[in-house]
This record gives sequence, structure tokens and C-alpha cells, in this order.
Amino acid sequence: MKYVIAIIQSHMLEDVKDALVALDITTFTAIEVRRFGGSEEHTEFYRAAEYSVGFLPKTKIEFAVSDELADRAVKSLRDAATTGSTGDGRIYVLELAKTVQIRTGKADADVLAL
Amino acid sequence: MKYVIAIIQSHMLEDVKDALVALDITTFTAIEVRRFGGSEEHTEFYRAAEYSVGFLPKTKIEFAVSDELADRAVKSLRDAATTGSTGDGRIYVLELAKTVQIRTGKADADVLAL
Amino acid sequence: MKYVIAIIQSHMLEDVKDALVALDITTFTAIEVRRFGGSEEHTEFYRAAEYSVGFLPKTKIEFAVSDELADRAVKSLRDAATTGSTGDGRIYVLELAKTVQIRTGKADADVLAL
Amino acid sequence: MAWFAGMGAVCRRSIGTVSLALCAIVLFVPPAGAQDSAIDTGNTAWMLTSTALVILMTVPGLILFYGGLVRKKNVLATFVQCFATCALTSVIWMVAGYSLAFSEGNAFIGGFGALFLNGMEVDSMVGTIPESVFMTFQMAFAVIAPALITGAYADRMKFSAMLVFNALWVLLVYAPVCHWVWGGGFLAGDGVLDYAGGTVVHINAGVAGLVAALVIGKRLRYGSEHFPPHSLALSIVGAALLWVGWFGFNAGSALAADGRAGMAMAVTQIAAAGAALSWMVVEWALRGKPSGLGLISGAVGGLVAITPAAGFVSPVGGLAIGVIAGAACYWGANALKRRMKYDDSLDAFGIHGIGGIVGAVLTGVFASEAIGGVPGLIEGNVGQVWQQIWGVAITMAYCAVVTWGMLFLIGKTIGLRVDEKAETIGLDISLHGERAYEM
Amino acid sequence: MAWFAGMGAVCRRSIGTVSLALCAIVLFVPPAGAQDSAIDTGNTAWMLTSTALVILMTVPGLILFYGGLVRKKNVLATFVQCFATCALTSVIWMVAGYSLAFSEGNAFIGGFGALFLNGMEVDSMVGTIPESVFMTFQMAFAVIAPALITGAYADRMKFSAMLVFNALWVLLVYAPVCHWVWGGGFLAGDGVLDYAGGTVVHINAGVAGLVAALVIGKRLRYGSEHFPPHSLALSIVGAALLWVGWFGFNAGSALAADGRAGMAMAVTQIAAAGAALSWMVVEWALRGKPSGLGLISGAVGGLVAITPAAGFVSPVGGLAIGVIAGAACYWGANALKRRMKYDDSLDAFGIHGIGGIVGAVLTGVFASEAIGGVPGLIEGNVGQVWQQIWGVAITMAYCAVVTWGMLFLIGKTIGLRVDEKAETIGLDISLHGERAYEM
Amino acid sequence: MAWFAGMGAVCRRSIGTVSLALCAIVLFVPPAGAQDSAIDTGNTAWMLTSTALVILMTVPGLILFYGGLVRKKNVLATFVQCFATCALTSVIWMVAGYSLAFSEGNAFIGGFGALFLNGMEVDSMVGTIPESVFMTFQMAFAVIAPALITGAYADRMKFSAMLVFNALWVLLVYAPVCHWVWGGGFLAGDGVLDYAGGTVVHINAGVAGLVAALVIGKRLRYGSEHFPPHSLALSIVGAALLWVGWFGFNAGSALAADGRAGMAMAVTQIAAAGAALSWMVVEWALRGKPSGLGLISGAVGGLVAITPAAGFVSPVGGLAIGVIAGAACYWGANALKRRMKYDDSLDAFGIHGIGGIVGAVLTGVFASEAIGGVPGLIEGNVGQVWQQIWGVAITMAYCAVVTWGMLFLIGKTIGLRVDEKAETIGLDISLHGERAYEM
Ligand SMILES: Nc1ncnc2c1ncn2[C@@H]1O[C@H](COP(=O)(O)OP(=O)(O)O)[C@@H](O)[C@H]1O
Ligand SMILES: Nc1ncnc2c1ncn2[C@@H]1O[C@H](COP(=O)(O)OP(=O)(O)O)[C@@H](O)[C@H]1O
Ligand SMILES: Nc1ncnc2c1ncn2[C@@H]1O[C@H](COP(=O)(O)OP(=O)(O)O)[C@@H](O)[C@H]1O
Repeated sequence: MKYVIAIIQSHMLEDVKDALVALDITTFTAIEVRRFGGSEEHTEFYRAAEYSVGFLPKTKIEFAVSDELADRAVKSLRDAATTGSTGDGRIYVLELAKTVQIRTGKADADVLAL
Repeated sequence: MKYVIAIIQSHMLEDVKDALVALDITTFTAIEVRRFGGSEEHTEFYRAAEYSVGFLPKTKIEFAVSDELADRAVKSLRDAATTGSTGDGRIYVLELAKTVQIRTGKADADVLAL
Repeated sequence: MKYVIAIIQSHMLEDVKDALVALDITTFTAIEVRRFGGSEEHTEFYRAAEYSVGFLPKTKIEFAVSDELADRAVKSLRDAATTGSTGDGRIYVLELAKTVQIRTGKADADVLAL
Repeated sequence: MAWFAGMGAVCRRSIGTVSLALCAIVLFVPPAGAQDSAIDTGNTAWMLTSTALVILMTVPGLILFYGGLVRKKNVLATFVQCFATCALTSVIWMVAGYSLAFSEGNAFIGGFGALFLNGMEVDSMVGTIPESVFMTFQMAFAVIAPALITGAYADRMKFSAMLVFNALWVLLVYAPVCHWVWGGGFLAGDGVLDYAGGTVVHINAGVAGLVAALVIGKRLRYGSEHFPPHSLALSIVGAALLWVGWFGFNAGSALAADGRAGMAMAVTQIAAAGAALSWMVVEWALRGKPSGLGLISGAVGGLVAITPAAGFVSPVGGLAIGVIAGAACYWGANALKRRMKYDDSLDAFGIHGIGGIVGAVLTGVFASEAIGGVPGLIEGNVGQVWQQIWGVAITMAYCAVVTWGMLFLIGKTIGLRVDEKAETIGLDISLHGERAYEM
Repeated sequence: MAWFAGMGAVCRRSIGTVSLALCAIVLFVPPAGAQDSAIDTGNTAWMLTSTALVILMTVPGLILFYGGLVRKKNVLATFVQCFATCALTSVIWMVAGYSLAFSEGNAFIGGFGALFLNGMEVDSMVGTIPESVFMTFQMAFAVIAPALITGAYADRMKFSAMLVFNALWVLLVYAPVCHWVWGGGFLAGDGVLDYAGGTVVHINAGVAGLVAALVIGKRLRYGSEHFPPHSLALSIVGAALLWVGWFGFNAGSALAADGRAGMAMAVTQIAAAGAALSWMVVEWALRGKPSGLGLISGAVGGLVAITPAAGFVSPVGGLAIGVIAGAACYWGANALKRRMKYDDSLDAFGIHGIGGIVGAVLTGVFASEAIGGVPGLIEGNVGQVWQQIWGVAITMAYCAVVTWGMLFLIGKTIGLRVDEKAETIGLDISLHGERAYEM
Repeated sequence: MAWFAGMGAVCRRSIGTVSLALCAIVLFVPPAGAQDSAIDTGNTAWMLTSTALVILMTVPGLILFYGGLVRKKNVLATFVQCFATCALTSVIWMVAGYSLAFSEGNAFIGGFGALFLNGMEVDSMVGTIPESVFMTFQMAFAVIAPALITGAYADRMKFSAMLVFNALWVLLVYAPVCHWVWGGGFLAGDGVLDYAGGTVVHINAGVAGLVAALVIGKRLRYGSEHFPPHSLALSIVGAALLWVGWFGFNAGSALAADGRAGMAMAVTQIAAAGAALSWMVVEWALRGKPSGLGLISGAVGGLVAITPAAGFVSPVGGLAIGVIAGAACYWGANALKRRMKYDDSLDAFGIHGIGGIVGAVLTGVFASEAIGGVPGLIEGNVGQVWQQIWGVAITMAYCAVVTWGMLFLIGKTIGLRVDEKAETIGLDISLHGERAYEM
């Protein structure tokens, strides 16, 4: 099983959601993060305070998939999240040792079906 | 060592905390996330805008444990987080290669004792 | 490749950023989390409600590095994030199976150069 | 309104036991038709302003004060409860509430002569101000009383049940008690002093809140889960707006821009300040830290307590009332609440009920003949304290019984409480389909 | 301002078709020099207060109302648009706007006699209040009109283009229309009733907003992406402040603290309440849940609709106007907007335009001779409705044409819209280099 | 207060060097007992309103303005500092401050005749308004001055030390300076013009802030770490409320609802607008983007600068003062602060100090005989500028020395600053045991 983490442009979340749902990945978590990226650095002023800031808001999503589905999921996600401009983000795939569904207690539950 | 990620109902956080502390897992991180789950989708209206939204707030917690403690930790967590209704969430266990305690610089520090 | 997660004191973020940039790790994500730590527990009162709270705000950062760079990155990060007092946090290094740059679609892109 | 209460008091003191009937005539505010007294534009200007200030207390003052204290998932519902109460009560008041409170009736309740504000013309006067201004000022009072109650049942009441409850409560509890004190009813006749509504608004709302909290029951997981205020920043801003609006509430109750209004404003400021400091000191001593929530709770408690007293006490009396009220409300929202184990979510009773009772009684203690024409205990008039206690007791009893009856009936028909799932998800999503903040 | 409109109406009714020229003379407000009428401190006190209340409507009322409705990345830009409009319009008004609206001119526009407030001395009077107070009160009106328009083009307009547009619009659209209705121009001469600016402020701003939304085009990804309000909590607070400030807007338009001001305040409260409930009921019936956004949208719609009517209708008429306006604005911000497919981001037209039109027409229906001296349809004066429609039509036509022209010119020169990248990143960062909230 | 200052000025100009003693008699405001002048309800109505508006400036205006500018971990502490200052100062003022400022004394300080407001009866008058209103209006001024100082030492001062400092400062710095200018003291006698408190409130608070920033030292990691405002949205709302409340501050200082109050209100609006635009333009030119923080900083700077001038200058003079002050405060909060390397956290000196000084001096330049009875430099009265500079200099010197002494003593006894750990964790948790927002 794989644990997929993706950093995407916040405004692409809807498209990404649709792509995942199309693969029957119907649950995932999303959260606003700040992305630091040298290329997008800018200067902020607050009265006398001048400061170079490189953070922009992005959305991070996370979900689990079976090994079989992993590649297709990553591809779909990537296709859905692309705008072609800098700052489109990145996908990370981690090895997942085990999952447990809290409600049922079932281990390694049907993550494919989820 | 294992890195445990759990998505739980936000109002179960206190119970989960108590369960982890009982196992001597006395530090962990928590954060509010949005959970997308098809089954909990609902329609939101903002004047003329009508939109189907599937996100509900949940809490995500993360902590590291030794291999020996991992199973007990997952079980305790699961028992504490269960309400029996849809949306109780899920636990993910990832392989953890290494930890470093920043204050002391000690590698693979006593994650069990933590 | 490694996926590095670090929990640090929020006010050390700038120092950590500089340390990572010095290693050519020019992008990472950051987010505010709540850290529960038994040792920092305190009691909060809201009129009649009295409650023992162990959460303090911290910052969590995440980034990917090549295997070669991993150790240096962890060491730099640790050095930059240390204040010497309790609550300085912890670094977790996870195995990273794969990365994809969304804009280009390139797999396992130059994470070292990033 | 001090005008009426003061006159009532004077009345009674001079003509003794036959006062009730007589005063009812003298005090009666005839909404049906113009009086010939000339308009005073200065008084009118101040009353127009005061009306705006009292509306400011409910929206956005109370909205923010209460909204900041609930959990994130119930913020919007709390806002909506206050806002909808403002809208609904305004209409109810115009349709029938004003008539029941102020049109010609008996010692217990007004009549139907002013339904739909019938008889209120452009040139109708109440004293030196247009009746339209008086009516709207009173409307703003009628709005805030049920809005205060929402704090007691926050986080769990059905929205539909709340609307029905508030409409009934304004007609069957607020309007009668308002009539007793300001509309020519028996309490003013008996010489009970209530300058700006300590009894009518605050005790009334506080007791109704307590009854509602008891009938509806505790929030789910109350006691086991922590319910920290989601944003004390909002609550402090709300308390600040309440403070500012309260000048209209208290100094506006003079129905004039005169020395007594000025004195009412001065003691309002002083009592609020004294109570904030008094709660702060008690909390600092007992808990080691002075909290922001404590500071504003004290200030609101002081504002409540000075409300009945405003036009009757000197600045030093106001300071004393504030200091006592701050400590008393600390007790009410802490020790009392813990001991009694009810879940009055935002302390509608602990602060408005207790503050109101303390203020009403202390009005009898500190009233100064030089200020409002009526001496209190300190100036040797022991009887005033008993009159005040009588006023408090009859209001509490009436309010508790009728409120309980209403809630019982609503509970049996519509149902008072949302189901467990709705309460767990939060009222914002489950009742209104929205969230207060988009993450 | 009712004073002028009222006089205009009276004028016309008595002297018929020659009224225009005559009224223009009678109504003319001479800013250049003192009149000999005596000051009334009560009226002055109320007008000073009203001025503060109308400023409160724009900053912070409208700021919060609009700011809460946009996405997180455009919050600050929305705040800044309103705040900068407040600053810029104040200066424009002082330099030339007041002169064009109120100094001696012709039936269409005022003159240049009061540029830089020339001739306004400490003791210059307008009726019973100092001219300085009248001028500042009018300034506050001039401020809110362009600020309302910002809601239509929120999230995508260039800041520089907005400043130029607002400056031109105040001079070329607002000042003339203001002159027509209150400055001695032809509309008041024709007997069109507009007590507090339904036509001058709300229809004007609503139509300008609609034109702007059409010319500038939709927001990127409008329709495909969800744009939920980032904080309905802020919007509710903003709506509450608008409500409170509106007392100054409507009751202040009496230019006096008298019975008519009181009546205007009463119907303002009643209409706002009625409209909030009416939108709530319609939404509850059609969508299953009463939303907080609906409640405040209804309240604002009711406040808009009662604006032209305030000093002319009875409380019952006010309630009727409110209830009708709540439902009409629901339609305007929902069905109409969906059908027409324009992206009026925050419904400047759907609420202020529709509410203003409904209110202007209904003023002709519900006007009561006993209140404002002019009967409406219900009292048998059918012609008043046609006069109202005439006033609405001419204002809409003029406003639409001139606004379109201005936007066209600005579009060709400075450019109206930020580029795609700036819009995607958000205006807060791209235009102002800041964020509203630090995470 | 213009009334006093104006009289002082007139006095001095007519009777020359013996003015001091004489004026002290003429200007003296006798708090102990009624005067026989008749009450003017219009003036009283406006002063009651103004008092509410000035309280609105501190809570919630300043609370939001300052609270938005600090980091998330210090939000509540900043709110509490202002709120507690409001409570504490009110009590201090009632106990002794008012007496020291306004009861009979010498040219330097008042006496003890009005301790605990002794002698203030319901019918005591000051001019045409009740003394109780005058006293409360002055109390609101006394509240905002120390609240302004909190901006300088935000994020690091002990709460206990702050309370002691504020209490002492009100008694030993504010009350004397207030006496000099408005209580019959030597500055008014010398002909120094200060309509609404530019010297008494803003320069005084700004200088005290600068001294406090220097004595307490910089925030930890100042310079190396970035301290962005946690919520400019809150700050903009706060600035808007300051703007609205300032009408009470400036136009209220007429102590009447008359033409001069109207003129004061008009120039207040114009100067604030001019200064906001002026800062915006300077920032846009120098930094490429007009920021929201800049816009509101400019507006507040303009409001500060027009404060001493309000009742003395024409609208064009007001615009000039605003435009100059906007640019000057930009310099004060940017170039000056960077060069001097002090950490005046929220620019209490950079804006209130610099704005106050610029305003005080420009009052001497733009004062117009037609408005306030005193000509300025432009009308040929060169001496007025020198008088203004003298007033500024003596206030700055006195304030700096006494403030420094107090802080020195408090530092040696209680200690001024929280420890490093508390500062790092944040004052919300460490001092008050709470957070402003629950995540
Ligand atoms: N495949 C997945 N990847 C990531 N998170 C998931 C996945 N499936 C479920 N979750 C998380 O688990 C939580 C509960 O999921 P759901 O399936 O709705 O409840 P239950 O497991 O009780 O049926 C959600 O908050 C969601 O974020
Ligand atoms: N076992 C763990 N799992 C997850 N996070 C942890 C764990 N142990 C510590 N942390 C994180 O490390 C941070 C510091 O922990 P703590 O032990 O209190 O400090 P220190 O390591 O300096 O003694 C906390 O923010 C906490 O979130
Ligand atoms: N090495 C990395 N570790 C963690 N996050 C990264 C890393 N590289 C990029 N990201 C994330 O990917 C996003 C886009 O990065 P960037 O390189 O600027 O865009 P692009 O990949 O389109 O050139 C950022 O939000 C950043 O948080």
C-alpha cells in the first residue's frame, strides 16, 4: 500500500477531487499549508519592517491507495493538478505499512475500494 | 520504528490523548484537517451559488513509536477514537527510518519512553 | 530518497529556512500544528470550566531530499532549530518511494537540486 | 424610563397605599394619539442616538460577545440566533408587544389599543419626545432581552423552537413585566426602582435562561470534553460594543439629555470599570492569572448591576455597586454554577441574573435622594431594600413559571433540542448549512 | 433631505407644471454664505450623530459585510477598496462634488460656486443646522455610493482603475443625480419622492455595479470553482453595523430631531426586520434551511427598500415594504442573477439595485399623507407611482450610460482588470503586498 | 474644550502678559457646585453622544487597531492592556484625576477639591451642559491617552507593571498637562491652541511611548525575525472605528452642537482622508504598492494631526494639514524609526507623536480668525507658531522626564518586562492563561 502526499495549487483542489473520485478514491484529507519556494520570494513591508518572504499558500492532500492503484492515482492527480506554471507542486509517494479503519477496526481494509 | 498518522473525529481528541498518555506516548502533534468523503457530501448555497461540498472538519494526529509499541498504540488509539458512526476515520502506519531529538541531537532517541 | 518531517519551535522557522536554503533545499512546506507534550501541560480556566491543557503551537515542516543529502539536511536542520530548551521538537525521516513534479510530470525529479 | 419609575416612586411615597390605581393612571403612557407637550429637539436627538446604541448592543455587540464564546462549529448559529431574534422581536413588538406593555390596560398588562402601533402619529408625544422615538427605543429593549437568553441554551436548541419561544416570551413574559415597571403597572406603583431595566431586562432574561438551561439539559459531553471559547478576541470586541451601547441603555432611560442622563452615564462608566477590576482582582488572587474573559465578564456584570441604579445613585454609589457586582458575578459564573451543575452555556443567569439581582437590591441600598429623588438604606430608608427584593422576587417567580410552561409546551410539540448527530457536527452546518470560517 | 424632497413634492402639487423652475429656486441650498435662520442645537446634535453613523456604514460596516463574502486571498483588497473610496471621495466631494450637487446651477447640475467649500463659514446655515454639518452629512452619502459599487467588481479590478473610476463616478454620476433629487434639480421638481437616497445612492450604485460587472467580466473559474464566503462571521457583523448606521442614513435625512425622524427610524427598524424574516422564510421553504447569509441579505435588502420611503410611510407600510423587499431581493440575488449569468460578485445590483427599485416604486404605493404630506397609490394617488417609476427610469438610464462610458475609457487607457496571475494569487498579495491573516 | 482654549487665546491676546493669573481664574472649571447657566439639551445630547464615541475609540477601536498588528501569541494581551487601561483609568479619574486636572488649583495643577467627584451634583453645569457629562467626556479622554502608549511596549511588558505605570501616568503626567491646557493652567494662558487634545493626548502619549520603548528595550529577536501583523483585517476595522469615534473626540471638543462643532467634524473627515491618500501616494511611489496598513496608518496620522487644529482651521487648511501629516507620519514610522533603532512596536510615537507635533505646529500656521477667532501664520500671526512650538516643547520635556522617572522606579521594584520564556511563548498564555483563537 502507498501513502500519497501532494502539494497542489489551492484552486486546483476541485479538479483533483474529481479525478480521485473517478478512481473510486472517495476520501482524502486536505489542508492549507504554506509553501516556501525561493523562486516565488517577494518583499513585504510593514511600516519600517522590510522582510523578504517566500511563503505562498498551497493545499496539501493525503490519501492511501493499494499498490496496484498507486500509479494510476498519481498520474490522474498529476494530470488534474497541472496548470503548467511554476508552483504547481509535487507528489510524494510513501510506503504504507498498515491501515486500520477506526469504525470497524478492520486492518488493511479495502483501501482500493475507498 | 513507526510513524503513526490518524484521522479522527475532532471531538474524540481528548479520549485519544488519554489513551496515548496511558501508553507513555506523552507527545504528539494534532491539526485540524478537512476530510473529503463522498458519503458525507452536502449541498451549500450562497445566494445564487449552489455547490456540492464533501468536506467536513476532522483532526489529524501524528506520533512516532517503537516497533514493539506500535500495535498496542494503534489498538488503543482505535478503541479510544471509535464512536461507531461513519466518519470515525482511519489510522495509517508508516515505516520510520530515523528520528532526532532537536534539543539533544540524539538520534533514534527513546521514542518508546516519549 | 527521504521525506523529512520536523516539528520545531515556531520562532525558529526563519533560521531553519536559511539552513535549508544553504543546502539548496529551496522549497518546503510549513504549517502550524498543536503539540501535545505532558511536560508543558497547564491549566486553563474559562469561568466555571477548568481544564488541563497540554497543547502548545509549533511549526511542522516537510521536505524531500535525496539519500545522499539526507543526513546533512537533518544535521543542518537540527543545528538551526536548537534553542536548548524543552520543546525544541523532533525530526522524523521517512523512506520516500517516489516523487513527481506536477508541472513537468517528471518522476523522481532532481530532488537534490530542489 | 427613569421618568416613570421615579414618578411612581414619588407618587407612592406621598399618597401611600392608594397609589397603585392612581399611579397607573398618572404613569400610563398613552400611545394612542398626540399629547400637547412641546417637542424638545435636544432630548429627541439623544433618544434617537440612544435607540441606535441599544440596537448596537444586540447586533453586533451581543452577537460578538456570545459568538466568541462558543465552539467553532456553532459560531454562525449563535450569530443567527441573536440576529433573527432582533428581526423577529421587532416585528412582534410592533404588532402587539408595544400595545401589551404600554397601551391602556390594567395593573398587570396593557391593552390592545395600540396593536400595529395604531394611534402612533408623527406628532404623538411621550413627554418631550415623539412617541415614535419612545416606541423604537422600547423596541430595542424588547430585542435585547430574548437575545440575552440565547446564551443559556446555545449550541443545542432547534432554530424553529427558538423562534417560537422568543415570540411567546416577548408577548407573555417581557411585555407584562415591562408593563408592571414602566407601563403603569403595579411594580412601579409599589415604589420598586428600576431605572433602565435591571429587573425588566436582565433578571428576566437571566431567570428565563436558567429555566431554559435546566429544561433543555446539558450539552453533549459537557464536563468530559473541554469547550474553550473559539475566539476570545471576538468576545472582547463584543463586550466593548456592549459597553458603548450601554450608554444608550442607561443614560437613554432618562428619556432626556439632562443632568440625570449625564449622571447615569457617569455611573455606568464607573460601575463597569469597577466591576471589571473587581473580577480581575478576585480571579488574580484565586487563580493566579487575570484573564481577558474575566475582565470582560466583570465589566458586563457591572453594567448589568448599575442598570437599575443608574439614575438613582451617586458616582461613589456606582463604584460600590460595580465592585460588589464584579465579585458577585465571579461567584455566580463560577462557584454557583459548579455547585448547581446546570449547563447555562454562556452564563446568561450567572452574569445577567446574578448581576441583575445584586444591582436591584443595591439600588435600594445606595439610592440617593439628591440624585433620583428617592433615598435608600444608607440614607435611612430601609423599606426601599424590601421593595427592591419584592420586585425581584415577583419578577423571578412569574418569569420562571411562565417560561417553564412555554418550554414544556414547545418541547412536547416542536421539540426543543436538535438530535445528537446535529449537535456533534455543529449547528452551523446542521441548521444553517454554512460555516462561520472557510478554512 | 426629506425636507427638500418633501418641499419639492408639496411645491409641485400646489403649483402644477410650472413647478420645476420655481422649485429649483425654492429648493436650492445656498452653500455660499450664512442664512439667517437660527441654529437648533437639538437638530444639530442629531445631524452630527447621523453623520458619524453614515460613516460607520462604510467603514467599518460595508468593509466587513463585503470583506467577509470574498475569498481569503482578496479580503484585504476588498477592505482597502472601501477604505480608499472613503478617503478619495471625501476629498473629491470637498473639492468639487458638493459644489456640483448643491451650489447654484441649473435643473440638471449645480455650479462651481462652492468649489473647495468656498463660502461655507462657521455660521452658514442650511435650515436649522450649520452648513458644515449638512455638507459633511452629504459627504458621508457620497462616500457610501461608490463604496457599494465595489461589491460588483470585487476580486478582479485594478486598484488604480478603481480610484479613477470612483473619482469620475462621484463627479459625473453621483453629483448630478444628487442635484436632481436634493439639490434643486428636476426630479424633486417633478414630485419624485426619495426620502433618504433610494434612488440617489442605492439604485445608482446598483446599476453602476451591474454595468461594471458586465464590462469587466466574470471572475476566473466562476461557475466551475466554488467561491464560498471566507467568513460569514465578519459579514454578519458588517450587516449589523450597516443596520445601526442606517438609522443615521434614514432618520438623519429628516435634517432634524423631530417626529418625522422618529417615524423614519421606526420604519427603518421594522422594514429591516420584516425583510430579514421574509428572505429567511422564502429560503427555508425553497432550500430547506434558513442561512445566516440569507438573514443578513434580507435585512440589507429591507434597509435599502425603506430608504426612499422612510419619511413617507406608516409603520404598517414599512412592514409591507420590508416583507416585499426581502422576497424581491431573494429573487434578485438568486433567480435573476443565475438567469442573466453576469458575475456581480457580491450582489451590488441584486440587493441594492433591486431593493432600491422595489423601494422607490413602493414608496409611491404606501406613501401616507399623514406622515410625509404626500399620499400614495393606496390613498388614491395613482400618479405618484408613475412619478416614482419615472425617477427610477431616468436615474437608471443616465447612470448606465455614463458609467459604461467611463469604464470603456478607463479600459482603453489604464485597463480595468488585473492579469490572470494576479487574480489567481489573489489581490491582497498582488496589489497590496499583504495578507489579511497571518497563518 | 475649544471653548477653554479659545477663551484662553482671546484672553491672552487682549490683556497681554498678566493673562496667566487672570485666565486661570476665568478658565477655571468649578466642579464643586452648580453654576447658574441654563442647560442646552441639544448641546448635552451631542456631548453624551461624543462621550460614547470617544469610549468607542479605545474599546473596541484601539483594541482592534493594535490587536491586529501584533503576533498571534500576543493578541489577547494587547486587547487586555487596552481594556484594563479603560477600566483602571476610569476609576483613577473618578477618584483623583478629574480633581487634579479641573478643580481649583494653581497654574501647574488642580487641587483636591473634587476627589471622588465631590461636589458634582445632578444640576452642576459646565457651560451649557451638565458637569457629569463634561466629567465623563474628559474621563474618556483620560482613558485613551494611556491606552495609546500600550502600542509602544506591546509584546513584552508585565501586566502588573503596566497597571501601576498607567495609574501613575494618568495622575502625574496626564492630569497636569490636561490642567495646563484645559483646566485653567499656564499653557492656555500663554495662548497655545489645542482644540481637542493634540498636545494633551497625542504628543503626550507618543512621547511616553517613545520613552517606554527606549527604557524597556527591543522585543526578543527584533530585526532578525519577521513580525508581520497577525491580522490586518482587524486593524483596518479598528482604524475605521477610530475614525468614527474621532468625530466625538474633535467635534465633541466644542462642548456644543454648533457651527464650530460642525466645522470641526468637516475638517476631521477631510484631514483623515487627505492623510490616508497622502501616505498611500508616498508609499506607492517609494515601494511600488499601496498597502492597507499604509492607508490606515495615514488616516490615523491625519486624525491625530487635525486634533489640535479642528476648531481653528478652514476645510482647505484641514486638507493641507492632512496631506502634510500623512507624509510626515510615513517618515516617522519608517525612516525615523529605522534610523533611531528603537523598537516602538506599534508606532505610538511614529504616528501619534509625530502626527501630534506636526498638527500642533501646523495649527499655528493654518489657524483662521474666521473659524476659531485666532489667526495663524498664514494670516500674518507669526507668533502663534512659536506659541505652538513652546506648547509642544514644554509638554514633551515634562512628559519625557516624568515618564522616564516612573519607569525607572517601576523597573527597580516590580520589574518592567516579562522573562524570556514568557515572551517567547507569548503573553496571551503566559500572562493571561488564554489564547485569542482556538485552532
Ligand atoms: N483512502 C483514504 N486516504 C486518506 N484518508 C482517508 C481515506 N479513507 C478515509 N480517510 C479518512 O478517514 C476519515 C473517515 O473516513 P470514512 O470512510 O468516511 O469513515 P469510516 O471509515 O468510519 O467509514 C476521513 O476523515 C478521511 O479523511
Ligand atoms: N513521539 C512523538 N511523536 C510525535 N511528535 C513528538 C513525539 N515526541 C515529541 N514530539 C514533538 O516534538 C516536540 C517537542 O517535544 P518535547 O519532548 O516536549 O521536547 P524536547 O524533545 O525538546 O524534550 C513536540 O512539539 C512534539 O510535537
Ligand atoms: N523538496 C521539496 N520538499 C517539499 N516540498 C516541495 C519540494 N519541492 C517542491 N515542493 C512543493 O512543491 C510546490 C511547488 O514547488 P515549485 O518547485 O515552486 O513548483 P514547480 O515544481 O511547479 O516548479 C511547493 O508548494 C512546495 O511546497
